[in-house]
Parts: sequence; C-alpha cells; structure tokens
Amino acid sequence: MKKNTIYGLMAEFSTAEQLLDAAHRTSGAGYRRIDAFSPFPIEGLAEAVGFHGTRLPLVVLLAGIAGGCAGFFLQYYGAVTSYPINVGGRPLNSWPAFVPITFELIILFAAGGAVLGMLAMNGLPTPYHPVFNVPRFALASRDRFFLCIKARDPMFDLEKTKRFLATLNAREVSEIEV
Amino acid sequence: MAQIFHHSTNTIARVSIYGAVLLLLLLGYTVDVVNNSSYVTEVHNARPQPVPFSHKHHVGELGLDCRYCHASVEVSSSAGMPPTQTCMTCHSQIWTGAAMLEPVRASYRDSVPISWTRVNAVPDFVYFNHSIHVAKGVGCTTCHGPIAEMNITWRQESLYMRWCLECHNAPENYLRPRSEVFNSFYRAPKNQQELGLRLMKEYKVQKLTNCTTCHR
Amino acid sequence: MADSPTDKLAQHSLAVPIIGPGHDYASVTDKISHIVLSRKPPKWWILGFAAAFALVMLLLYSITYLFAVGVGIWGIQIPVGWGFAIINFVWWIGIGHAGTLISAILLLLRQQWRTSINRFAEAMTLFAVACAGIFPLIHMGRPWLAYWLFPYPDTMKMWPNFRSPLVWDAFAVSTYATVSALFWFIGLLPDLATLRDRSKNRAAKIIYGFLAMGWRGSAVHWYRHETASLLLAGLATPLVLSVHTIVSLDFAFSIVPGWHATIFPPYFVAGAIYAGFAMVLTLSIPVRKLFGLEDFITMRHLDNMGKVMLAAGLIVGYGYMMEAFSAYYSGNPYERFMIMNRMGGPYAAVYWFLVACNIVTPQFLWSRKVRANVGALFTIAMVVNVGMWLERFIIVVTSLHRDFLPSSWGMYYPTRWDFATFFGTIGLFVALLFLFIRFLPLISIFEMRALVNEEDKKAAD
Amino acid sequence: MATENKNGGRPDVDIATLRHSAREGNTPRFWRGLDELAGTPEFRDHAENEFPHGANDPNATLDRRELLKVMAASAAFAGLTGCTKLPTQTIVPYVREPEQIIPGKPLFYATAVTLGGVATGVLVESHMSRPTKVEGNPDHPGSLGASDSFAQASILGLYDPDRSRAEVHDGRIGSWPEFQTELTAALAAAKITGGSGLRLLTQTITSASLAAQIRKFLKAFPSAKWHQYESVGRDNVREGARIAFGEYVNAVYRLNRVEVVLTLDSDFLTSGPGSVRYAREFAAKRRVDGAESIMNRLYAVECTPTNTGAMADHRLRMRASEIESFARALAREIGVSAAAGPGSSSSAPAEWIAAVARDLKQHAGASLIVAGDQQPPVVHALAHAINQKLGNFDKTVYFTQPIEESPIHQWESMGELAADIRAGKVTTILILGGNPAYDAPVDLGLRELLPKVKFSARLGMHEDETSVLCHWHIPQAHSLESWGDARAYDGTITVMQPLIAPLYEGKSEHDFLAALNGQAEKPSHDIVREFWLAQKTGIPRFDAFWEKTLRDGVMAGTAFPAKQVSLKLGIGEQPPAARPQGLEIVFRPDPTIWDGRFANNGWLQELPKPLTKLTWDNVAMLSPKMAQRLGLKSEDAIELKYEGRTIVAPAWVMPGHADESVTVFLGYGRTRAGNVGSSAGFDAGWIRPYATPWIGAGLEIRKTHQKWALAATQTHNSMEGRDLVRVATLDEYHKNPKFAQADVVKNPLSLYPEVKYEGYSWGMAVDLNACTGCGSCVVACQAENNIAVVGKKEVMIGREMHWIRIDRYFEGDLDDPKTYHEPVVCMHCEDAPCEVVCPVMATVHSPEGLNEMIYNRCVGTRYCSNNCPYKVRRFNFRLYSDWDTPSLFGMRNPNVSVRSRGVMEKCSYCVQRINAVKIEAEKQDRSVRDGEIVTACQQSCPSEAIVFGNINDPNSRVSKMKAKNLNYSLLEELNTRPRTTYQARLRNPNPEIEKAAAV
Repeated sequence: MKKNTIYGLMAEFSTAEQLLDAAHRTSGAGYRRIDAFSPFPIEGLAEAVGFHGTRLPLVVLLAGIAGGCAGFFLQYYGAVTSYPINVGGRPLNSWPAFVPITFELIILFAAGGAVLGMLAMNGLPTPYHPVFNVPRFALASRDRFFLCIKARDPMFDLEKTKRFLATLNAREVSEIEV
Repeated sequence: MAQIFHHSTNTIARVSIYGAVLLLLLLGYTVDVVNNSSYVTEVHNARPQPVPFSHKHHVGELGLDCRYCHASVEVSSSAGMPPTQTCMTCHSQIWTGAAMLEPVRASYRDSVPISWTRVNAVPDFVYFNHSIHVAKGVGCTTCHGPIAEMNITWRQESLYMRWCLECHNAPENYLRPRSEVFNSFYRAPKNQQELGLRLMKEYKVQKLTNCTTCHR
Repeated sequence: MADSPTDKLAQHSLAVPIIGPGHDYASVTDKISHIVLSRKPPKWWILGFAAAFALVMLLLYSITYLFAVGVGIWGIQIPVGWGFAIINFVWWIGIGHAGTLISAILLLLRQQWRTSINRFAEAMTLFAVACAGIFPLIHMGRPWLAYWLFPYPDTMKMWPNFRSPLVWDAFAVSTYATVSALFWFIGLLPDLATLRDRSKNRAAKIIYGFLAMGWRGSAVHWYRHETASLLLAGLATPLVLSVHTIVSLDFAFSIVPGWHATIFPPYFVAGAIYAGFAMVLTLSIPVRKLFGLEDFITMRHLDNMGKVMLAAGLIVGYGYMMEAFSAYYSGNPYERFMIMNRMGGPYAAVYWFLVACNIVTPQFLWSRKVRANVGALFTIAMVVNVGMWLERFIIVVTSLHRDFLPSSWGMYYPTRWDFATFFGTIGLFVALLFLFIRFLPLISIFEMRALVNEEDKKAAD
Repeated sequence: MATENKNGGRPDVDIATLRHSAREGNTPRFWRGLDELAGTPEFRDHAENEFPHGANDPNATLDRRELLKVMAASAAFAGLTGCTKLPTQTIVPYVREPEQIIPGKPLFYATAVTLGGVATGVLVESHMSRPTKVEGNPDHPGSLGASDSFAQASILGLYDPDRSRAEVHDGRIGSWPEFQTELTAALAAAKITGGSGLRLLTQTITSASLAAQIRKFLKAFPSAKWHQYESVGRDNVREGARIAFGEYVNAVYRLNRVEVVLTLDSDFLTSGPGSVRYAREFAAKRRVDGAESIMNRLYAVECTPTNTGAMADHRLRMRASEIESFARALAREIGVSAAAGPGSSSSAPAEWIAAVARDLKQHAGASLIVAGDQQPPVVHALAHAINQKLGNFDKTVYFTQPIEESPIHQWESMGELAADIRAGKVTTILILGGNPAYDAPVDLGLRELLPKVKFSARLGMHEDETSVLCHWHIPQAHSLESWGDARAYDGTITVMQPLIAPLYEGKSEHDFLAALNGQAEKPSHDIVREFWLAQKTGIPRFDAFWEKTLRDGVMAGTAFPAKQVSLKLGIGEQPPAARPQGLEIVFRPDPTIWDGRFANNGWLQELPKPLTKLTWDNVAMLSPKMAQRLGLKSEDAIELKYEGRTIVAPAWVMPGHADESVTVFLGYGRTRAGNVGSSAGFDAGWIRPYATPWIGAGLEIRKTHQKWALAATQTHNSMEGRDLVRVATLDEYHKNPKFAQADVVKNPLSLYPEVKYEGYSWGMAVDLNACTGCGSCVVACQAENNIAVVGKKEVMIGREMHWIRIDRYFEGDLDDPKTYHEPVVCMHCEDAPCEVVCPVMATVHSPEGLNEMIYNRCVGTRYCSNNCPYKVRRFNFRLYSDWDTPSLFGMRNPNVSVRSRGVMEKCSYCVQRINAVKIEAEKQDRSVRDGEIVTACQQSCPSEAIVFGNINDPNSRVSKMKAKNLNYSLLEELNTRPRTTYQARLRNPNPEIEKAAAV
C-alpha cells in the first residue's frame, strides 16, 4: 500500500560518468522502468536507460511533404483554377515562379513538425512532475546527476531497490512521493 | 525542490494549447460568417422608405412593367429612378387622398424631390451598366430577386465581387430569353444549361472577368 | 618538432581555448544565470535601455504620422519608388542571418566555439527580423491592406500574385521569423529550467517554470531535444540561404539595370553573412566586457568571427567586381551606363565610401594582431555595418534614379522622416536586446556545461 | 439626379447645394499642398515642412480627416469586415424629368471658348447638366475637332473655387440691384455731359451682338469713349497690315497649300488665331509614306525657342531686334525694295538668306512668310510684301476684313485712357473683363490712377488686382455659363450657349451692357437671339436656322470672304531707326498662363511649358553662351533692371536662345489670382514700359546670391545616345526607308508561349513627325481622367501625376540644338514588366491587350513603377485628389474613379471610353467601328499625331500606321512588346544649307 504513494526512488550522482555507469548497472540488474536526469545531454545515457531511437525524423519528413503539396496546390488553385488572369503575358501555371513559396512552406511545416513533435513526444508541457518533489532535484539543472527507478517497475521493492542503489555509490538516495 | 505548480496545471497546459488552436480556427470562421451576414451585406433587410412603396402591389398585383418607372434601364448604365411626375400620372387620379402618398404629392407640389433609401448599392469604384446586362438576357429578378413579392424592397444578393463572378464565369446558368428579361415571375426551365449555352451563342455573350470590365 | 608552423598554429589555438580555465558545471551555471537573477540591473543597463526606448517612441511617432499623411513624407518619388524603407529592410534582414547561420550551420559543422555566441546571435536574429519586418509593411501606400499579400478566401475571389517576389518575400520572411523563433525557444528550454530552479523569488519561479514547460532533463528528453535541434539546424540552413536569395530576387527579378543580375542571390547571401557577423562582433565585444564574460567569449571566438568576416568580405568584394565586369562584358548600354553612373554619377561619393568600408577595411583582418585587438575588431565591425547599409543604398537608389529614359531621371533626397524611421528601428533593436540580456541567459548554459564536460574529458586524457 | 454620380466616393452633387456652399465661402483651399509654395521653395528645405510644426504644410498637422484615416486603418487591421460594409446612401430622383437628359448618359453641346476674342469651337460634354469635358468641334473651322490646352483647361476655369461669388462694393458685400441703382445714378449724372467723363474698357471684342450693345450705349452717350486693351494683343499685326495695305485686314493662311514656310519669330503652330487648324494642315503636309513622298519645309528665324522652331527643318536663332534686318535682307533677295537694316549680315549669314530666298522663289505661290505677333509692324509689312512678291496672295494667304468688331491700336488706346484719367477727365469707368491694374503698361501708373475715378465698376471672374481698385466688383459669368457669340480666325461665327446656370450668379458682358442700356431685366439669350434675328432678316425659318446654328456650333456661311488688298509701294524703303544698343530684353506671353488670365488654373500651372518643361514659374531665359559670360546657372536668382525698374527673376539657361538677349514671360507674379496662382513666379510686367511692349534694349543684369528653385518635370535633356527618338532626313529616308526599324528583333526569344489576342486588341501609334509638343493632350487627359494637381513642391520632388507626358530632347550643339518632342503614354506592353511584380494583381492584362490598373486593389508597393522602363506610372504619395472642395466635384468625370492616397495610377487608354463604345456596339449587335473609340489625348491633338484603334483589324487607321516602315517601338530591345508605337521623325533640310553647315 506504500507503493502507490511512492513514485520511485531517486539516486544522486556528482559526475556524468558515475550516472552513465550507474544507469548501465541498473538496467543490467534488470530494472526496466528507470529514468536518468542530467544538466546537459550525455551520450549513450538514453540507451542506457533502455530507450531506442525516436520517430521524430519521420514526423518531420511527413510534415515537410504536406507543406510542399499544400504550398504548390494553393498557388496552382489560386492562379489557374479559381481566377485565371493574364499577368504580364506569363502562362497561368508559371510553375517556376511557384517554387519559392512551395519551398518556404516545406520548411515551415517541417520545422513546426520538429518542434511540436519533440514537445508532444516528451509529453511536455508537464509543469507538475513527481520528481520535482525531491528537494535536491533542483540541482539537476545545475551540476548534479540523478537516476530514478520508478515504483511501476516490476522489480521495484522499496527496501531492495534502496539497497541496490546504495551499491551504485550514489551520493544520496531519496524517495519520490507522488 | 518544492513543486511550483499544482498537479492540475498539466491538464490545463495541454488543454490551453489545443484551445488556442481551436480559438484561431473559430475566429476565422466568425469573420467569414459576419462578412456574409445580412448585417454586413444588407441582404433581406427591408429598408424603411419615405413612402412605403410596394413592388408587390405595383408589379405583382397591378403588373406594371419594370421600365414604366425604371425608364432608362435599356439605354443607360443607370436603370433610373422615377421622377415624382411618374407617380403622379396615376396618383393624381387614384388614391388622391391617401395619407400614405402625402410625401409624393408634397414633392410634386413644392417640387422637392423624394429621397429614397438606396437598397442595391455597389462601391463607387464599381461601374455597373444595366443596359448591357438587360440586352444580353440577364433578367431583373436574377439580381434583384422576387421583386414582385416585396412589400418593402430588400436586397436579394450580397453584390460581392465573388457573387458577380459566379455569373460572369458561367453565364449559361443565369441567362434567359430577351423576351423574359422583364418578366418578374420568370422561372428558370429544367434545361437552363442548354438554353443558357444557346443564348450565349445567340446573344454573343462573353465571359468578361477582366478587371476593367467593372473597375476604372 | 615543436616549431613546425602547423604545431605553432596548434599551440596557438590551444593557447586560446574556447572557455576560460577553472570552470565547472556550477560556476558556468551560476555566472551566467546570475546576470539574469541578480536583483538590480546595472546602471549602464538602465541608461542604455532608456536611450533605446526613446528611439522606439520616435519610431512609433513617425509611423503614426506616416499612416496619417502617407509615404509622401519620405523622399521617395518617381523614378525612385523605393527608398530608405527597402534599404533598411534588406539591411536588417541581412543582419538577421548571422544568428541562424551560427547556430545552424556551425552546429552541423560541429564547431564547438559557436556555443557561447549562438544564443544571443539567435536573439539578435529575431530582433533584426522584427525590425526588418516593419518596413515592407509601412512602405506600402495603404498598409492597412497588407493582408492582401496572403492567400485567404475573400469576398472578391481574388488571390495574391504568386509570381511576384514581394509575395515570396512575405512568405519567406514570415517563415524565417517563425522558424528562428522556434529554434531559439527550443534552445532556451533547458536554460529556462535552470533559471526556474535557480531563481529565488516566486514570481520568477512561476514565469520561468511556465516557459520551461516542466523540463526536467530526462535522458530521453535530451535525446529527442538533440534530434529536434539537429533537424531544425538542417532545415534552417537552406531556409536562411533561401530567405536572402528571395530578398535578392526582389531586385534580380526586375528589369532595372543594376538590379537585373543573376549574381544577386549568392552575392546577397554573402553580404548577409558579412553584415551578420559584423553585428555579432559589434554586440559581443561590449557584452563580454560589461558582464566580464571574457572566459566564455574568448579571443578565440573573436578571432574566428574575424576570419569569417574576412572571408565573407572577400566574396562581397568579388560580387562588386563581377557586377562591374558583367555590366561591361554584357555590352548592354543601360548596364554600362548604370555602373559608370554609380562610379561617377551624383552618388559616386557614396559608392566609393562603400567600397572603402566593405572591401578595403576588412583587409586588415588578414593580420592576426588586428584580430587579436578587440578595439580594432570592434571598429572594423562598425565600419562594415555602415558599409553594408550603404551597399543597399547604392543598389536601390543608383539603379532606379537613372534607368532607361533620360527624360524620367531624377534624384532621391531622404527626408527627416526617413532617418527618424531608420533610427527608430535601431532603437527597437537595441531595446529588445537589452530586455533579452536582462531576462534570459545570453549564453546557452547547458551547452556550456556540455563544453566543460568535453574540456574535462580532454584534460583527462 | 444624384443617382448617377458614381465617381470615386465623392459625395453626390447637386448644383444648388454646390452654389450655396460656394457662396457661403466655406470651400477650403483649392488643392491641398499648393500653399506649400509660400516661403522659400528651396528644394532640400521641403524636408522642414515634413515636420508637423511646419505651419505652412497642410499635410503636416494631423487634422480630423487624417486622424479618422488612421482610425480607419487600425479598424481595417483589427477586423477585415471594417472595409466591406457600405454606408447607407440615398437616391434623389427628379420631380419633373427634363427632356433629353437620361441619367448616366452624357450630352454634348456646341459652343466656343475665346482667347483674345478669337473663338475656338468646342463641344462640351455634360453629365446630368454638369459640364465635365471640353472637346474640339469638328464642324468649326478653327478647331476641326481638336483644341488647344487653354480650351481644354477652360472647364477648370468654370469650377474654379476662387471665382468671385458676390458683388463687392468698396470691400463690402454688395448686390446686383444695389449696383444698378448706383449705376443709374452715375449714368444720369453723365447724361448731362453726354457722357464725356464716361469710359468703357473691354478686351478685344469679336462679338457682333455685344458690339451692337456697346454702340447703342455709345449712341446714348455720344461723348463717352470705348477703349479696348489686351496686354498680349495683336497691335503689331494690325499696324503691319495698315502699313502694307493702308487698312486693317485679317490675314488667313492656307497651310495645306504651302510647300515652304518661313517664320519670323512666330509660333503660328501653337499660338495665335487659327493655330489649331494651322497645326493640322501643316502636319498633313509632312506625312510621308513610301519612296517618292515629299514634305513641306519650315524655316524658323527666332529669338526665343518656340514649338514652331522645334519643328523647323532649319532654325536660325537671332536676337528679336535683328529680325527686322533679316526681313529687309530677305526682302531684297526676293526682289522687294527695302532699305538695309543695320548690321543685317552680322547674325544672318548671307548665304543662308540667299539659299532660303532661292528655295522660296522656287516655290513661288506655294510658299509663305509668317511674322510673329511680337515683331514690329514693319516686319509684318515686309512679310506681306514678300508674300505678294512670291505670288502667295490668294494662294497660301488671303485677307479678310478684321474679325475684331472695332480694330484699334489697343496699346495707344490704353495710353489715352490713362492720360484722360490723369487729366481728371474721367468720372466713371466701367471695366469689362481683363485685368488692366495688373497688366497695363507699368509706367502708365494705372494702379495709382484707377482709385482716382469717382465711379468705377469692374466685371470680372475673380476679385483680382483690378477689382480691388474699383468701387464695384461684379462677378462675371464664365463663357460656359453665358450666352454670347464670337468670331473664329476666319470670321466664322459661333453662338455660345451656356452649359450650366451661373454657379455664382455671375453676369455676362451682355448682361452688364444690358444694364447700361437700361434693359437689365432682359435675359442675355434674348439679347443675342434678337440681335441675330435682326441680322438674318433674309432667312425664312429663323427658328430652324437658330436651332441649327446652336447644334452645329457654327453659323453657316459667316466666314469672311477673301478681300482684295492692294499693297502700298515703298514699304520698308525708309531706313529703319538705328537699332538701340545694349542687352536685349524680349517680353512674351507665357506658354501656359498666357497674359496671366489662367494664373489660377492648376492644370495650366502644372502643365509643363513645352520647351523648358517648367511648371509653376516663369523665368528669365538666356542662352548658354551668355550665361557662361555672366557666370549664371539655371535657378540663379538674378536682378533685371530695365527702364529704371528692377525685378528679381530666376535665370534659365535655354539652349537655342539667341545670345545677348533675355526673354521674360508675362502672366506671373499675380498678387490676387487666387489660392493657386497668387505669388507664383515674378511679374515681368513690372519692367514692361509703354514704349517697348515686346522688344527693348538696355537691360542690365545683376547676379544675386540667392537661388530660385524651379519645378521642372524633366531635368535631363540628352538622349544619352539611346535611339529613343529616331530621326532621319527625307533623303536618308528615301535611301533607307527602314532606318527606323534597323534593330528590330525579328522573333524575340521567350521562355513562355505567346499569348493570342483574338477579337479586339487595342493599340496606339504616335507620329513624332506631327507632334508639335503643344501639351493640349496633357490637359485633355487630366480633364478626362480626373488627374490631380500636386503643386510646385511635389513636382520638384518628382511626383507630378500626368498620365501622358511629352518628353523633350535636345540633340547636337548646345547653343543651337535640334529639339524633339516625344509624347509618352502607357505602352500597354504585352509582356508587361509591371504586372508580374505586383503582389496583389492590382495591375494585370485584359484579353484585349490593355494593361489594366485597378486602384481599389492596389496596396501601393510601387514595385510596378520601379519595374516600368517607361516610367509612365504615377503614385499618390499623398492625398492629391481634392475630396473637400464641393465646386470641383461637379467637374469630375463620373466614369473614372477619383484616386485616393497610396495607390498607383497610369494611362488606361481611356478604358471608360472603350467600354462605353463597346457596350453601345454590343447593344446594336455589331462590332466597334474604326475611329469610334477616341482617346482624350487623340481627340484634343491639333496635328492628329495620336491614332488609336484595333490592331487586329488590318484596315484600321492604327494598323495602317503601324504597318509603315517609320514605325518603331520604344526600348524595343527589352522585349516588352509595347502596344504604343512611334512613327520616326523626319527632317526635310535644304541641301544647300545642310552642306554649308557640314563644312
């Protein structure tokens, strides 16, 4: 019954190397629901906590294609279908002139896709999050590195996990309330 | 570190994002609705007039021809508004006492013109010519609506450029035989399409969509 | 052998690191965030901002009067239908390119020295674009109808003319503004989190917390964040090139001698980089001094920027030469007259002054000593800023004022209102920058941490 | 009537309210911005006025309307609906509909406009009984359907808001009845003495009916005197005739029979009686087509460059005072006995004279000598003698009785009047029209004398310099407001009918004289009609005759018959007076303002002077050599001292002007012209003494160190070696008929498929060989298309709005260049550079090949103008159109939008006329006939230089013109494929002289 009041356990480290190493050992120990927090991106850390690849590039590609089509057909419709007018003796479908706007819209849509996609996949915005309950977590945006094993993890057992984390020579291990 | 935000803010945050998007779409939609509302277009707004002249009575019931009052419609850009004189041709004999008609008599007596409220108006930079439309088989009611049923005249169409172009792009959908132009009870036949196309050939109707047709 | 020139060079570049010694995660974090979180702004900040703000008021005043009376208050006429408004537009847009270039292209090129300058370079970009964006709008005879340049279902069934470079402009500039804003914000996200966690007072916590969207530095988030930044960089690079290409097409697309030239796109882009880096230098030099950031924006940065400027300057110089050459080589009498008129006509002085600013001055950058001398660098950057404005003046005015029919030739004299509007936008630009350095970290903190990490690694092995 | 007033958002007008508000005097300034001229017009300084606290800049302060505009703008920003909702309007129909008037259809009435009494027949377009446009009357001998710029601008004179609106009595508002009582009193007093103290001062009068009234008056007052005066009169012409023939006669030329013309300081092509017709006949003789075609030849000997000189095949510049000597020398060459003039050979090379004489003799009977109005009488006499010797009488020139009702020496007449007043002989003076206080010879001191007269009344359109010196000022009716009649250059009579009731209840000269004759109540219509009824007793059905006369605009068979004249012997045998020494000064009427009567006419003020391209100013013109000698540049303010009087004037260096001679132009420096004309230019009349009305010597020039900024619409005069105007001599043309098409691109390359134009496709051809550069087309266009006047300051910046401009280029020797005129309208390029760059499709192409400009779509980026190689586009940088002055609303063409601030505009080929004609044709189920559509510029052109029509129809005039091998398009190499093309200019030089010049 304690479980559902606890989000997980948080171990604090002082260097990136320690955290990375700890993360490897944790997943090595069979923990699956783990997460690591660092003040800057650390190579390999994501993989270490069991994350494999993102679909973001695909989203961007699709968005870009969508933008391109929208861009060109908007112009085609306006200039050829909706209200055809002779402008300076140029053909109605002067497609070379339509290129720039098409291109701009590709970029616009793709960029939008990248940003919104990233936020959405990261589940942001989440102003409230249990990890913020850990008093020292504020340092995660400064110079401290944290490893978190969530209570949802099948292997999670408050005492055992605490002990396990202690073996990772964390500076400190604390509980995260929900 | 203590939480800055309450648990609920997560939901609020997400909702507000979708909300913003929705709001934008809604705004655009509203603008469109307002633009086409009778508030802006005056469509179907019966305008109060100094004399409650009823086209229903004069055209619908008495069967006056449009040209009796709008005399210059076939020769001039303007259809022409009847001088008080025209009203008095009849109303010096009938309804001579009608209170309703006092402004007309007054106008005739003191030769002070009646100022009617304009019902169908286009902006000043639009140069519309009645005579050519009439000559090419565009009926009065095509633009002015069921005039024979209007007690107080209202505007039937928005008179937006978009609306003008509907006909200028596809006259065949609207043309009628010249003989029917002033027929206020005309109903388009089943075969309007082919009739229209035939009339276009016959009357040499062009699809004039270039700007100086109306703007100079 | 330690004295082989390559080694010397290596030593040199090592001697001047991209981050001062003795810094760790905490120190960089605190030093940078302190600028923002300190209670009172320094005196020079208040004075500077006040001055800038006064100019912003001047801008508002001139724009109000402009809308009331019409563009007739400017010096423009027939044949010179475009004046300061367009000159300023192109100038600002040019400046607005450095930021994205630095953060995007240098990111793709894995140039670490970009780290400490990319943040405010990007900010500068945004503000420059904001200033630029004002001009196409207000230079219209009927600015309140500007929205007609964008396609939307209207009651007239009319569409913009998608063949017109001005419409391309509208799309390009607005896209550019949007994308660089997004790029900037993404980069800010982790630092906002830092500020959220560092700030003492509740209001600041809430505001920064709100902006940080609850960033918590999770490894997975970092992973996607990096992917997104990389993708954006990949998108921004062609974008930034396309934008100034399109701006140049505003001219190249026409038939005006002096505008109608195929060299314009590359030559404008080079000009943009040139102007952009000049402006970054003009800003970073005082900033690092005032905030004592010499450790983060080191001589190495200034040196590199000097080199980039020199390179860009040479390309621009080449552009000028090709303009003259192709005018002569084309054998087209109008083109030939145009170039002769530039060099010897009523505006010749401006032209030669521009050559002095943009081609002669940067040559000093060949010398390492000059690049190592902050004062010299600053001066050169300033001169180039002026020069780039003059370049646009020459392109716009001298091409128009004497084109095909001598009967219609005329002279263009700017009025006070032209200047008021121009300086007004400079005020706006500076004001926005001041607000930025006061309320947002002007150096990307998390990237600095990463840098510290790198340096440590280097030190380790 | 208001239903039809659909023009550019201006409120509906009805004349009543218009007149009312006018009388209230609450009509604001004429055109916004004009009074910016106040203070120093130094160009850079205009920046000063760009600041709101520049009190002299009306655009500077935020007035109510501008504030509203800002609000409107922000509203438009806020909600897109802001601009779509139309305000509620009202329709005001007639009570009783006048016959003829069909709402929306213009009517045309024939009448005439006069200058110096000489009538040019016109047809006036009237919309809902508002005259809006003046056209030439094809049936009128002096017009043949064309008109000059003065006639075109007269419509603005009618609606001029500065016209006087009330009787003024010693500075207080009076009334017509009040005046009549005083008048009758004054006349009663005069009656006793038979009117010995009574003086009537009029301008030149050719109106028989008016003259009859005057004579009636003079009969009643036998010892009263009638004076006539015009400061730009034709005394020398008349006196010349008297010397030659012993009587006043009127010379009429037949240019259509002339092969060789020699002008002696005369601008017969663009000024003076009959010039409109002469220009046409002259041009007709220059049209060449094919190999063996021939041309007439024009020699011009002149001091001040004129349009005629610009057209000349040989132009000899010579001080005005030496032209007499030239005439004498030539006379002797021809065989007329004449004493040698002093120093005749000095500036007239003998071989030149010989060659000309030979040429003239070869074309005896087909040649013509024309002397200029400003030349002394003897020169005219000599010209007559030479013409007679050459047997030109009754062939190329014939004589009639004078068209003036009472030809006199007006200059002397004014002299007597002044003398009489000074001698206190004058108790009552009645001044009809004119403006003697401004333009009488300065040393007569009329300004001091007039107030001395006990009772003085003045009938005038404006309350001007003269009015303020008279006890009474009576507002005069405009000629388009009143009944009358006048004679054309050949005597033909036009009965003038009013187009509109007098806006300000003005009185016509007829009304005024009727009052003098005690029939004040008699309508002028009756006066005129009864007069002619009495004249035409022979005519059976007078009503029909009268009807016809009014409809046609000419009274049939009233042209004077040729009159036998006998030349006196020994003309010019008495040796000429010794030529006065010293610097020469020449007085000339201003090309657009004339003697100052048009000073308040914005159109004419802004109409560029044909050769200087100056607007809003007159200048002191001198030759480059002389300027160099005195170290003067154009726009230097210089002090002119002549006969003890000095005046400051802007110098203007004029290529082609005679050396050691200065020309000053009259008509400027008005002090009470109105908001437009006052304080523009300098008053050359101030140094114009009684003794030397035209040509004097002994001028002194002092350079001041001020500048006098001038507004020229063209500042660069060389073609820079670009073949913009293509010229060849007739021989060269015969050798190489296709010279004009040397560099025609056969199949121009294009990435895009060519657009096919079926049906109509409109085009224009401009004949540079015919264009005299008179500028009538410019004003016509301005009137037809509601083009705004912008004022001197804006012109100086380069913002004039004319849709058609006449480029003027100099070629060759700076001192004596060749001059070419080239009218430039929109080229309506098939591949228009302007269209592609417009972001909002505000300028696009019609299926008939028109380059359309849609004001209401324009957002004003000005990109189109930048990209127009012909620079024919005009931009409303400020609110130039006057949306405030009610009296101007009535003048506007209801079929053309009045442009507002911030939009581009340009020549539309008069699309409103095209549409009108097409609609009529469609209704009659036929296609448009050639010549049915006439553009405003084409219609007004005296020399038929402009032809418009359907280029898809091979038989149309325009197609035939374009088929000629003289045809070329401007800037062809740009491949814009213009619809407007040009016919190359041809010169027909005398081989002898050409050879001599070559050596």
